Amino acid sequence: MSILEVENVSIQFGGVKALDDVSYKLEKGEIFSLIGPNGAGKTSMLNCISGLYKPASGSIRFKGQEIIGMKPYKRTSLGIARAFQNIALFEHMSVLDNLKLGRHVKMKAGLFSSGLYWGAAEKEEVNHRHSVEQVIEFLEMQDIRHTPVGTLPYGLKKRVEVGRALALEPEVILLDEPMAGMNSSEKEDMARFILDMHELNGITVFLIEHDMGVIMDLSDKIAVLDFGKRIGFGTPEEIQENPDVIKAYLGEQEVTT
Amino acid sequence: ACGEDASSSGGDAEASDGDTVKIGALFDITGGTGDVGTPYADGEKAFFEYLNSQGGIDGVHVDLSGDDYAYDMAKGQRLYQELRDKDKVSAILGWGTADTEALRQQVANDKLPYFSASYSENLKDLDESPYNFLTAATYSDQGRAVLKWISENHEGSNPTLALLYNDTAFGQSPIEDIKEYAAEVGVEVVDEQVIPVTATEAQSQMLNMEEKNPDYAIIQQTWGATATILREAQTLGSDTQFIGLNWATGEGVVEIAGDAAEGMIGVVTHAFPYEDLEGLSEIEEYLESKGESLEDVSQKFIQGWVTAKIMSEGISNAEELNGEGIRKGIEQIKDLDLGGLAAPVSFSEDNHAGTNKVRLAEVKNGQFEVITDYFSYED
Amino acid sequence: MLHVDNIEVVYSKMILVLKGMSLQVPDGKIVALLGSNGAGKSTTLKAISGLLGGDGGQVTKGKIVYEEKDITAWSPDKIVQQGVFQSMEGRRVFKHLTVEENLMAGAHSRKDRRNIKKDMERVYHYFPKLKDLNSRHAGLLSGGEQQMLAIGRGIMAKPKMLLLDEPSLGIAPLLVKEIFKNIKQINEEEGMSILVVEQNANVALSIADYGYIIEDGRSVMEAPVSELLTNQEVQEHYLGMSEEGRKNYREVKAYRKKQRWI
Amino acid sequence: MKNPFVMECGNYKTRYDKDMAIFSTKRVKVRMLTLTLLAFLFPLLADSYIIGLATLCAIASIGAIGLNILTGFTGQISIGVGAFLGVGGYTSAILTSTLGWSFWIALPVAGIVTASVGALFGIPSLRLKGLYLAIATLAAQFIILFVISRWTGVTGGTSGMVLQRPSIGSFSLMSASSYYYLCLMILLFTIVYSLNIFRSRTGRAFLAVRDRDVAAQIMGINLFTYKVLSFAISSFFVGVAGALLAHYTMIVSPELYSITVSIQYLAMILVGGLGSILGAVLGAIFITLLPVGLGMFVDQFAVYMPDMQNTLAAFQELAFGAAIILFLIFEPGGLAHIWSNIKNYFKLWPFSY
Amino acid sequence: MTFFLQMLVSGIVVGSIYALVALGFVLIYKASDALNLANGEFVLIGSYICLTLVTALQLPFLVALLITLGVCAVLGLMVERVVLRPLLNAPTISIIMATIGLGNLLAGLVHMVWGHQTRVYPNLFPDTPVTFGGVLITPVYLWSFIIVMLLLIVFTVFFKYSKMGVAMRAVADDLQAAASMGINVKRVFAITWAIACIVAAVGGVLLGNINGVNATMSVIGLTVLPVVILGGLDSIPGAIVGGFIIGILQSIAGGYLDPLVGGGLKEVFPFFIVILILMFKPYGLFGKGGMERV
Ligand SMILES: Nc1ncnc2c1ncn2[C@@H]1O[C@H](COP(=O)(O)OP(=O)(O)OP(=O)(O)O)[C@@H](O)[C@H]1O
Ligand SMILES: Nc1ncnc2c1ncn2[C@@H]1O[C@H](COP(=O)(O)OP(=O)(O)OP(=O)(O)O)[C@@H](O)[C@H]1O
Ligand SMILES: CC(C)C[C@H](N)C(=O)O
Ligand SMILES: [Mg+2]
Ligand SMILES: [Mg+2]
Repeated sequence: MSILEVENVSIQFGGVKALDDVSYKLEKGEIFSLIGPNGAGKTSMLNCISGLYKPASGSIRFKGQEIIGMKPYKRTSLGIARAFQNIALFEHMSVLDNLKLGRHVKMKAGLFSSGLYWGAAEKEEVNHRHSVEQVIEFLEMQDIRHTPVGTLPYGLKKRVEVGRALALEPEVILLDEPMAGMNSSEKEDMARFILDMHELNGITVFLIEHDMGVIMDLSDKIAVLDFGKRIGFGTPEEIQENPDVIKAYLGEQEVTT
Repeated sequence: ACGEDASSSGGDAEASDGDTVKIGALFDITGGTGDVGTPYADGEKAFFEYLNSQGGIDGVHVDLSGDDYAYDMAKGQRLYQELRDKDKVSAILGWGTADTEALRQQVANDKLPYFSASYSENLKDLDESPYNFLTAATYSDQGRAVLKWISENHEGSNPTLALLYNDTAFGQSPIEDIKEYAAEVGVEVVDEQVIPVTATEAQSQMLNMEEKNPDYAIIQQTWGATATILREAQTLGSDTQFIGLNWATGEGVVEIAGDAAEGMIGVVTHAFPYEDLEGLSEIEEYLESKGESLEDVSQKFIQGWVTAKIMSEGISNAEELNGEGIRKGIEQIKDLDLGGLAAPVSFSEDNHAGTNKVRLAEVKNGQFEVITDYFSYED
Repeated sequence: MLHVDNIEVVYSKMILVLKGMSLQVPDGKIVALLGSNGAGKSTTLKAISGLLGGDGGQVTKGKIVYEEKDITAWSPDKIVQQGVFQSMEGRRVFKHLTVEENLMAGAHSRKDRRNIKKDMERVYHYFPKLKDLNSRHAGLLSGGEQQMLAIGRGIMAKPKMLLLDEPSLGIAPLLVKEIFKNIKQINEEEGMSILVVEQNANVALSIADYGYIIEDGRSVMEAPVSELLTNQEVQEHYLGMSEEGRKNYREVKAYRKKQRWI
Repeated sequence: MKNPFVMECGNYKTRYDKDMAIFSTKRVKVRMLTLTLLAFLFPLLADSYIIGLATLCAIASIGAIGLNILTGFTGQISIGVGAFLGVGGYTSAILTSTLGWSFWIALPVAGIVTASVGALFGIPSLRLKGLYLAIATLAAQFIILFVISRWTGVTGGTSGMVLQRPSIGSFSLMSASSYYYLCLMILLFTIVYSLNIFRSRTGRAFLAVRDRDVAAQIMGINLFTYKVLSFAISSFFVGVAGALLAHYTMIVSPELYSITVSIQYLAMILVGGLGSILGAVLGAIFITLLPVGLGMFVDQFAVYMPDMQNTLAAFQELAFGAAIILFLIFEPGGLAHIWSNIKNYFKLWPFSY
Repeated sequence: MTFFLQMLVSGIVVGSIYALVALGFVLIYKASDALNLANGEFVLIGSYICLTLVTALQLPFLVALLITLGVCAVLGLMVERVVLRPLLNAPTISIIMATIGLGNLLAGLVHMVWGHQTRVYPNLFPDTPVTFGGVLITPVYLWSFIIVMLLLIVFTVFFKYSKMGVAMRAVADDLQAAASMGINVKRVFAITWAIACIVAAVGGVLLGNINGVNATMSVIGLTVLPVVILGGLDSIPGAIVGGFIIGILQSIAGGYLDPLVGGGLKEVFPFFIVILILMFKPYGLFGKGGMERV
């Protein structure tokens, strides 16, 4: 069964059709990419999935369950994690706390046990610290564990952003331009991280990127949006051949400068 | 001293040896009622300064330590503690209704006689406030006196009355009593309006009152709000006779309200400096020593002066110069003649309300002119 | 001509970030500044524009000279008046202002107010999308649209020297090329000098005359673009090429340990 | 995924444990213990006036911590603390004086009632942000006081109600120091509770809501629950402080809970340091004692310039304002920051420069 | 019917004073995203200065008014320079707190300089009320209505079309980015505070003419908060419309509801309204917020 099914989703903002009857499916364990020109509606799509926007029509199903109308925080506990395009970290907190927040739904302590701390809450903190440290190691952020995120350079913030989503140990991770602002060797690292999380943990990856090299190399499936409409869907090879896509997005030249 | 019992600290006042007695004071200088609070405080301070310059009370020097509490109860509480625990005073001159009523339990515990500028009827209650004294007619008695005057002087049938007050302990204090007494003397209370102390407009309230068109309206406010009321009434062309209780009365109202104040009647508990009274001479003497004259002070100054004077009388009667001694001293005061500055006061063990007599004055040509002699509703 | 001379920058009075950074932008040239995350590129640009104050940073050593004037401790507005304008990293559009008002804000320091309308049309010509959105609040635009707007403000300012901090960030590939083509055109037609920080080294170097590589707060390499393009390290780190040409991201097996050239 | 700690298997519990302790080093622990001990011992040496002030400081600290939880940590500015203190005070007054309950039950109930009222007024926080919410809490301030002064049958209206000091068995906490100890104990509990909250899940969620609420949602945080929760906990402590204050002054009256009080509490957490528990305590002490200090200072002058007394009274207000401004300008991090600077200085000492 | 009309008109005229004071809040908010809680004290000081000029120095009213506005502009500049500029990069709440401190400071200053007595303006506006179809209005109120309308037009145009207006809003939005546009952030702040002080002074002079000047006048700063919020913190038309709405509703509440609950509702009623309206329009009637997206 497809893990995420998007069917005929539409949304519009004062005349602008950000999404226009868009449908596609994500299979479990694949790397799925959504591409398209600026303002095509990619981020809006993610917003619909994570519940920040409510589509005017259509249906979004996660593992067969309709999630439209479900509150954003509920969707997270289903196992949908997200890294934002415009970095949305908790600037005054350390990297560690940001990652721990990524695991919020996995933890339990409430008002009383948190306040009493010694006992359940402490044990929980320690256990989860362990998982968080794995993410830190995985993304090579050991040096900055205790650094307040606000002072990090752009590229590292992006990494923390991805790390925070990973910390959830999600089933689907939504990555909105995770490589923006990285040079090519940093992109290679990030590509590696994405492949690893996908291969080692079987996470389904939903990727938005403007770097065609990355997209074509990593993706199993690609959907292309233009003016809110789906203008292409298929494997990287199919997409590269699709004349509509070439016209709207890729351009005539070879895609991999 | 660990575990020292707060209630015993009043006893510390015994420390005051023969030549000084410490009096504490809570003033309102910068708070919401600072307009009347400042001259009142000045009057109290002036009296003690004068007294000390005349050799004190039978040689006992009075040390007044007072501070501004800005009409803020919490600050008042703190200041009271400071006066009690740090300055170790033996008696206190207070100010507002809310704070005085709030403190009375503690005051009783600490056995500190307390003269407030609040003439709230509640303070008459000896069970609740055994250490509070009222140096002028209570707000309720003032209201009753006014009602009596109305019922005696009203021409035509069934006088009607409105009550204009604010939503503080001070404002509310006499309202129930006035309504009760009004029923007794056959004055119909047709309207009540709440107008905040700081109001700069009271249009809807006055319009509402006008709908009822009462013959009289009693104002329990300070100067500012009273002036607001008078101005709005003037705009609306109201023909209601406004009668202010003591804090609504005074030179300030005329100054602020201008023409609008003409014809207003006020309850006068204390004399105006421009009256011709024997009691004014010592004030004049004091002021001259400062290079000032009676023209520089207002009725509220005299009110403070008189209050302090009554306190000094109590102290001079006291056998022991501590809180309890002074209380007994005050309770011995009988028909204290204040030279016309206020109605004579008497206290006793079972009466802490010095008087219930007031006069009335009317604004004529920009000045309050006294129109009655001292009288009370019981006369 | 802009001359950054051996500057040191410290944040929060204790974090030393630039450790003797130097660079030059000759009149009418395009200079590219490359470097990995956290190398200090944005810090360098902010130092030039006098914008460090807002981040609690300050230039503690060295100086920045523009057209013979030492502008090191100048306030940002004076620097803009000298004709040095920066399009900051992270878009930084005014969210509560409309697209058009944002562009007007970009033109704030311009003297020739008559030509503003014309330049506005030019921006709309480069970015037709913005024209459709001109009365929308900038905070609601998509990432790429905001980026276009940020660059648009730079055009509206009509500076003598334009500092661009990652202009291609989040812009679709076709448009990136377009943008850089336009930048080059403006540079050639109007002689505007440009200092551009880019992660997309390919496209940056395609229009630049000269390039700097900075690592860990200082410049570790500088050369004309033609040289940089043939340098093997640059190819590998910034252009994404191995000896056999472009690598496939899937094939990159091991993480690259961050390599520092000191 | 590589595990960084394979080699240290079984060992990491203690490591993380230590990394996350409230007081990270032994030195800090010793220092905190000393401070606590001092707080317990000083009434032996001080007179009742000082103890009285200390009691007020302790009570204010509890309230300020409460407010800081909401405003400093969760980022929801509240200008309604005054009224919430009132709710606590009145609840306890009604329970003990009217219904005759024991203080020891009334105190937590006052906290809970205030928490509920706080939560109620916290409901708009779901939709309101920033200053709009701040004004909504200001509305709470006025509405609550209006209700209190109108509900004469229960609250005694504008004339307020009278309360008694609590007692344990037949021992009444009438003395200055016994009541001080009560307040101190509750303060310590409040401190420990809040320190704990903010190093674990709930507190982190509060911080997340403050820093970026959209992202917090995506972390799986139910904004509504946590905002309301923050209002509730915060109000709980404020309510307890209100009840303690009421039993201390032995009176409640609407005029005790004016907007000025709300503003003073805001000043406490700002001067102390937003989002710092220690800061809230330091700020509470500072703001409580500042007028006292200014008063003493002015009294010194008044001796020489008796005619200036009125001016000096006004001067106190001016100086209060000036002190707050100077603080914000020269130490935006608040007292907590000064404190940590002093600490750092001594840490490096004698090698500090 | 005349009762209702009189209530309505009285609401409008009182509302115009609210609007004027609210305008001061909006100006500061637009440029610095903060609430100026010293606004009430600005009103007070303006009123006192003008009063001193007309009474002590016997200057003609118009001259005195102009000087007052000048002095207040300078005061605004000073306040910005001394208090707010050092806080340029501080969080909003610190700025708000600073304005609270400033309020205390100014109130203390006023007490020291002018004492505690209520002072009155000589009769500048005629006392006799004007009648409109049976409805009475005092001339002072009529004036404030006219002035408010003028200021509404002036400021709307200013913010929408002038370079400075756009700059102010840019500064409030993102200080650093605004600086990078070449906007002189300090100057923008200075000018804003000067204007806000001037507007406050106009309000103060009008208020003073209604019922004299006294330190308690500064509570208008608090009274008006619901107005600002109702209209939307950043909206000039909002401040004006909000002023009228609150004025009218308050007056009507005073007229029809107060008699039912025993009075006192008039003062809290605006807060009820505000909570109610905010539930539906979280940024007030005209306010813009939520321009943020992910
Ligand atoms: N406000 C700040 N306080 C402390 N350190 C800072 C601050 N801003 C930046 N830094 C540090 O300065 C260094 C350089 O940052 P800078 O933003 O200049 O990097 P960059 O080269 O632009 O990186 P990127 O490509 O990711 O944008 C980083 O290590 C960063 O952590
Ligand atoms: N909340 C909103 N209000 C108004 N317009 C919106 C809103 N969200 C999105 N839009 C508009 O919808 C369109 C799609 O935006 P979206 O952010 O989804 O684009 P995108 O494909 O992610 O673009 P980019 O690659 O630039 O990030 C844009 O034109 C944008 O301006
Ligand atoms: C002037 C007053 C309002 C103060 C007054 N003494 C009172 O009873 O509160
Ligand atoms: Mg996007
Ligand atoms: Mg950068």
